[in-house]
Amino acid sequence: MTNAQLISQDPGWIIALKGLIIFAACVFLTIMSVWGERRIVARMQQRSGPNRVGKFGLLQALVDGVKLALKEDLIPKAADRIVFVIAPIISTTACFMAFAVIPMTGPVNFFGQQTAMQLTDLSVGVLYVLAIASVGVYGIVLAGWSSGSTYPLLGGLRSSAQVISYEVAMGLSLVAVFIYAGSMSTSEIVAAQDQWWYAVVLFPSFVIYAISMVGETNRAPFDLAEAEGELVGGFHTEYSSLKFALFFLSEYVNIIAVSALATTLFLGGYRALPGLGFTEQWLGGWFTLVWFFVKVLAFFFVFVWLRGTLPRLRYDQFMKFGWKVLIPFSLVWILVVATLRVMSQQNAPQALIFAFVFTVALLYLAVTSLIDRQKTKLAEAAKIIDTTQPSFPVPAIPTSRAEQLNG
Amino acid sequence: MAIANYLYLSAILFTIGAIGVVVRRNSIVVFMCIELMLNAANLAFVTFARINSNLEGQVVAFFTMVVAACEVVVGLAIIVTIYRSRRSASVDDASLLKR
Amino acid sequence: MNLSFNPYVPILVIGAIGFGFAIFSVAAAALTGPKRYNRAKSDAYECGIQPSPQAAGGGRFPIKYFLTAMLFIVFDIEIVFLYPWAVAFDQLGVFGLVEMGLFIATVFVAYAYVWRRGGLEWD
Amino acid sequence: MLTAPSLGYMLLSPMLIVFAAAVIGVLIEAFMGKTHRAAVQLTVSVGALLLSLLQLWRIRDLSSTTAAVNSVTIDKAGIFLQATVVILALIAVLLIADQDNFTAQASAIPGSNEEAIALQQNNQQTEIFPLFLFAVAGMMLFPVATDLITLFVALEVFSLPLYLLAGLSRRKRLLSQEAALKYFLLGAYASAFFLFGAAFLYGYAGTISLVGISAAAGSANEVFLLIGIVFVSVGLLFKISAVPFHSWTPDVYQGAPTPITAFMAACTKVAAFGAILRIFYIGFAEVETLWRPIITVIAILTMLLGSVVAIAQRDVKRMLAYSSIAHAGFLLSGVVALNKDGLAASLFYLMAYGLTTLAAFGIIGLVRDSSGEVTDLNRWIGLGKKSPVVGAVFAFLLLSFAGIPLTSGFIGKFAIFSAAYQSGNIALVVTGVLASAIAAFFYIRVIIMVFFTDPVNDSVSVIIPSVKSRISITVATAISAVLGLAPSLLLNVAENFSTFIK
Amino acid sequence: MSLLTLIGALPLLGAGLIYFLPSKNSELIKKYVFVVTTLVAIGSIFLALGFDKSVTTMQYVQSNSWISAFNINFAVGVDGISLVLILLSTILVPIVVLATWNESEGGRWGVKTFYVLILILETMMIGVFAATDLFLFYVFFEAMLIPVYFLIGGYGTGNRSAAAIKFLLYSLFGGLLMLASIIGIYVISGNQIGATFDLTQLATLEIDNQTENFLFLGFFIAFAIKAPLWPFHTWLPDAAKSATPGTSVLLLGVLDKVGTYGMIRFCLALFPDASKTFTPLIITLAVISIIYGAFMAIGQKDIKGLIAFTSISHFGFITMGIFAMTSQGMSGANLYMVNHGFSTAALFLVAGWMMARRKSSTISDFGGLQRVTPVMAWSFFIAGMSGLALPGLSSFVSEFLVLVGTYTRYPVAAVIGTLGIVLAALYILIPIQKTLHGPTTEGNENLKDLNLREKIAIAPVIAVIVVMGFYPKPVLDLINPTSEKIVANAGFTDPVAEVNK
Repeated sequence: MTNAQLISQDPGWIIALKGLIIFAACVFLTIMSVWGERRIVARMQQRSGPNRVGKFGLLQALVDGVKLALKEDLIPKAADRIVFVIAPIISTTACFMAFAVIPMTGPVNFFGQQTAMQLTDLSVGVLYVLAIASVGVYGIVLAGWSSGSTYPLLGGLRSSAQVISYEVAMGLSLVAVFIYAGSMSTSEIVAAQDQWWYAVVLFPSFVIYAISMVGETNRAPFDLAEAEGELVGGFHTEYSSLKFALFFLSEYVNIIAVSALATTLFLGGYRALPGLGFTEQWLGGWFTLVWFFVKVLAFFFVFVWLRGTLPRLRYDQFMKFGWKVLIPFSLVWILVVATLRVMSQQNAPQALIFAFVFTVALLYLAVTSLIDRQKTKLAEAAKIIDTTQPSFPVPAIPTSRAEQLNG
Repeated sequence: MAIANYLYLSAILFTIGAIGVVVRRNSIVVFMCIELMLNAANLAFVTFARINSNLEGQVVAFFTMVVAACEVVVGLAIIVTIYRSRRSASVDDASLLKR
Repeated sequence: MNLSFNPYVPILVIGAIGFGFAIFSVAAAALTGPKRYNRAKSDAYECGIQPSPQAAGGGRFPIKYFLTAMLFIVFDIEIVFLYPWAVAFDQLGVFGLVEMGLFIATVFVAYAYVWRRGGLEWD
Repeated sequence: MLTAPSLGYMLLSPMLIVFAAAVIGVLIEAFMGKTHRAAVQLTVSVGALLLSLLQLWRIRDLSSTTAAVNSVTIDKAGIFLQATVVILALIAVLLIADQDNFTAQASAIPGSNEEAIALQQNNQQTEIFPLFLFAVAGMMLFPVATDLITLFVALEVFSLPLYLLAGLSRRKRLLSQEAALKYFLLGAYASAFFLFGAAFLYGYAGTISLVGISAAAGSANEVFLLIGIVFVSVGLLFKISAVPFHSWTPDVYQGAPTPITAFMAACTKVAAFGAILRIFYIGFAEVETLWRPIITVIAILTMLLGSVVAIAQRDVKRMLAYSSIAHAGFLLSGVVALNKDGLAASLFYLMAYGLTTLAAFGIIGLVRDSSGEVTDLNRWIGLGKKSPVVGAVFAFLLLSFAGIPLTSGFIGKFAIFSAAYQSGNIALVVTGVLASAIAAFFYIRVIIMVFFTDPVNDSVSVIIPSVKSRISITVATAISAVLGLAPSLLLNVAENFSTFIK
Repeated sequence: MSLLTLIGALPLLGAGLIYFLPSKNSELIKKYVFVVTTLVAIGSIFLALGFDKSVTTMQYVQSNSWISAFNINFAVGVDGISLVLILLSTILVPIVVLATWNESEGGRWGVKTFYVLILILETMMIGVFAATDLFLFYVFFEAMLIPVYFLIGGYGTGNRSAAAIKFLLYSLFGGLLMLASIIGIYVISGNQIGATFDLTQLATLEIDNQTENFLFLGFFIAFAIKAPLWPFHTWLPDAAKSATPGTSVLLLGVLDKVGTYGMIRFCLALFPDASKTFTPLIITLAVISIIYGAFMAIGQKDIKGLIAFTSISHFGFITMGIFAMTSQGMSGANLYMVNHGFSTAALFLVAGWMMARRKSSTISDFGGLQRVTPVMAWSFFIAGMSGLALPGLSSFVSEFLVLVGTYTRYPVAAVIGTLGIVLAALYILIPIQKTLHGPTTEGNENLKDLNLREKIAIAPVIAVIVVMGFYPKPVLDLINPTSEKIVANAGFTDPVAEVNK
């Protein structure tokens, strides 16, 4: 029996229980990942990070939460009060819902019932995730707008512009996966990866997805919406107390969600690493849960790693990257994948396939080198302008050190 | 829940939209009312697809969304231009053409 | 066979859980937090200078974002069409490839136009 | 399991050519330098339209008619309507190519620095060409579409570019933008009605194809059918500006750049009536008792209101707008006729009316003073004295609108009324005739203003038309005149092509 | 191509050729037009000479397919009635051209345009009488309006544009009503014998009563407007006052005959039953027209208005004659059409000269012309006498025939109609007395008498008036057979034996 069939037979109590478990897992993971992130970043920056509350500071995030709950809940007087309250609720609700279709285990025995750790299986599962992610954007826009304040407004806008921009690239990167899997159902995609992970077969898609998932979640180096130097806290500047906590929570749940989706679509989901297939039967199938979380946490580590390593992009660079690199590249890649797929389907001669691949590669080289040449030209042109004398009078540069100091 | 209820909902939404277009003055709100009408139609399509148990209605809904999106692009462009010209998005303010 | 639920019911379940949690948190924040009135607190945050009574531009969006939104819609629609196509790809064969090639080419033309006209420049 | 359908590219080719040209037009906009862009765009447009016409000629006798998985039917009448659209568009594009009518930069605020700069740099608005071609392609699709969704898509494909084009006038920008806004809001409103009606037709028949709807007659829920017909009709009647859905017409006609008004008035009518005819003749013919009385009443109201209100107009574009409303009423008689003659008559009428309209608006575009076009009728006084030729041509066109014998307008009216009479709608014929008489009044009044009164204001003059305008006005007038004297040339063709295939 | 078509096309051809004449040289243009129209007149006389009086069918028939989709033919032909009307028109045109030599000068547009319009109008006039295809007739009927419209509006006097539009709208309105009826009969023919516009075929249709009544009314109102029958006449005085004398001659002398001609040719032939139904009503209208026109004429201060109202009275006689449904009445009405054409022409032309000389059209401005301008005065006198149907002048014969024809069937109407003759004496004699006799009023002393050109122009008209008064036989010979046939076809038999054979 496939996962889908298994799940469809779930009685009500199992559904409720699974829902609670997923919710709890998300909250727990959030708390832990906040702690984890701080620790890892600290390590990377030669610090030790939170280490006071609980063993290794494990309870730090929890305590932070409690602290937030005890802070005063402010609503600015310029705010649109109703929307201001609704916005975090939307964000939070949406972020949990994304998990509903993620398969976390294969068939397992769940309190005597044969099922899989997946809340439900939709034939359009991935589309559903994207849709829910879009709903999350409402939370951001509304929060920014309803605050009635400049920084949140700009932050909200930037943030939503960013999310939707990268959502396009993300959406396009998934097309190749669907072509290969012939389905949009998450469990079927996982099942289709029993031979090869799509991260290998469709490496460019994977790369695009990986990049855009970082952009989509507003994380460093793409965290422009919260660029402290420019926009204070971004869309949630005016939020305090638990409402702020909710945004914080949803951000982290989102990170985990996109990681889980990446795992599902490209890394074979709950499947064991290559060569370790025998482990899938351990603990009555429950061991797949471990594989799943290993992969998800690996992604999470990458997120943290990026944050610890990379400087933040400028807004225009960031948008330019999304629109001018990722999207056209994805589109071309889709066509290439589709063509190859049709060729193999029609049993085209090997030579033809190679010729096609070769042509595409050549074209790619040609285009990129052309663009590069253009860039150099532009750069040179810019240089020439730089070297010309400015048309305005320039005060004489003081020569002696004393003069410099005295101004 | 009887499937006909979706039709009632769709009809209600459509009516709200239709009335909204007539009574509201802000062109953006008017425009949103029109979108509401389109979506009501979509809902009707999907409901009928369910009633007739074929997929055509859902396909139509698909296309409608596309068309609605195009309409949004064009419409907002026009509204924004007008707003820039006269600093108002009210339909009433746009009354140079005599009735 | 057990009664089987509509596959969207579990989504409602987790949605309800998330929603409940969010409502609970918002309500709890109002109860747990202290209430110490201070006029300055309810002003908009503006780095210490006298805050303006309203967000810049009266809460209106800069035109640039409008353009981004439009572009997003265009590509989102493209994706909407690409997905079913991708799922049914193996069954459609060459026909599917050619048609989608034409479709993507058309969208690409629009994309090139927007690019050339400076629709993809942000600053 | 899906199987790959076949599209029938041969049958679709006339439309595809225009679509492709539109796409190429966008590319030209993107990559071509400013200097030659306008010329190239015009060449592409004209070339594509000619090619499309040629292709239409080549497919005129093909045995298979349905294409794109039964969503379009390229039958004889469809080919005729498409050819009409293309021919009218060919003439219109030459009017449109007179760049002077369009704003240099649509996004600039009227009267702003930006605009002044754009004007100074002699910027030209060339996006109109791709927009125009998209509209034409949509108009070609509309009358051949045989399922509800294709109809809806086609409706929008040709409407959306028109909304934009309406707002691009170079002079009187605010007026033009306002026209665009009104056109857009009401147009979208009507589309929503159309769609909602389509949903109910689908609910009634269980299919979105017109044939299926007609086949379902009597077997399903009549309430759904009635709702569907009413709402779909509202959407369509809006497009042809029938009473009571006409209120946008005068405003839009007045505000839009005159060449666009010409194009819109001529081609939209053809496309929309083509679709209406197909929908009512194929989809709803079985249930004519449901809709025929309503449409008859609407036709009567439209004729009367258009004719009566036109009398009060002081602006020539508004006057022609009301006249177009009246003509919509006449054309509706052809729909109500619901017989082969009605179809043939409508086909002829559409062509004749389209040509006359194009030429008339072409001439309106020539009458100017220092600040642009002059459409106030009071300032047209004595124009015939200054430029007798233009005055005479305009008078001829007005007489054709009025339906004086020996003009194409008369033959069209005669054909359509005799078809209506044949189907027993005598009331319609009598009202139509009365409305014609009323309408004659304001056409003739204009002739009086132009010819029988001495000019009082010397600031208005007729500019010497450019070669393009001259060609298009001349060709349109010439064909219109020929159709008046030897209508057989087209009538026989219309007769031969007046078949809708289910 | 039959001679008829040639004659009809000749003016149009002439109009086309005017283009090649120099615009400056107006004398040349006038001479050219005179030659052309005279040629047409001569041609039509040949037409009459070649006409076979013994048969009542159409002659000089030609039929070519024009709009095959509706089975519309370019079908022409003449019988006695249409032949005399064509003769009337073609003869009047050169006379008008000659008589109103300078009329084209003062207009809004040039001389060329004026004559182009005149020539086009002549073609239309011939066409409208010659058409045997209903659709073709309608086309000429309506298209004829346009040149007249421009002639009145462009070359008229006074409030010419208002008059022009009034004329056009009235006529158009009527024409459109007729169009509705034409469509009706066309569709009915399609249902019965296959769609056609051929008059002879249409006459055989079986139409149910109600429909026939409606169709009849459509035609009749159109013709009643054209032949200004009370209460559809109100456009005529304005048009006649504003138009130039030449145009007025063509308007009243020929164009309005289309109305009465149409009643005979279409109302009676196509709808005999409806004609019977409406006869009482129409006779009543005709009688009212006679009396009303006469009374209005008496009250007129303006010469043109006077002539216009006398015409309304005369058209009342013609209509009465037609619908009396006797062969005398019919013949009389037909003859009256011709005679009225000439006598109105004479009146208008002479009145036109008078007005041109005096620069006024008010009757009271004239006086004692007899002494100053004897030739003009005599011409006016004879024309006036013809107008009141003085025995020995042409109108008398026709008026007598009409009254006799009517009396046999509608004695009351005939008696009241006779009253019209008495009134005619008033409305003609009073102005004649005022203008021609008595002392020469101020401003009239130096008026010039007719010049040679004008004399040449008026001479044939006077001659016709006088000759026809004594010897109407040639024309009656043309008219009578056709009249009898029409009455018979309409299903009537003469109540008494024929008079005046």
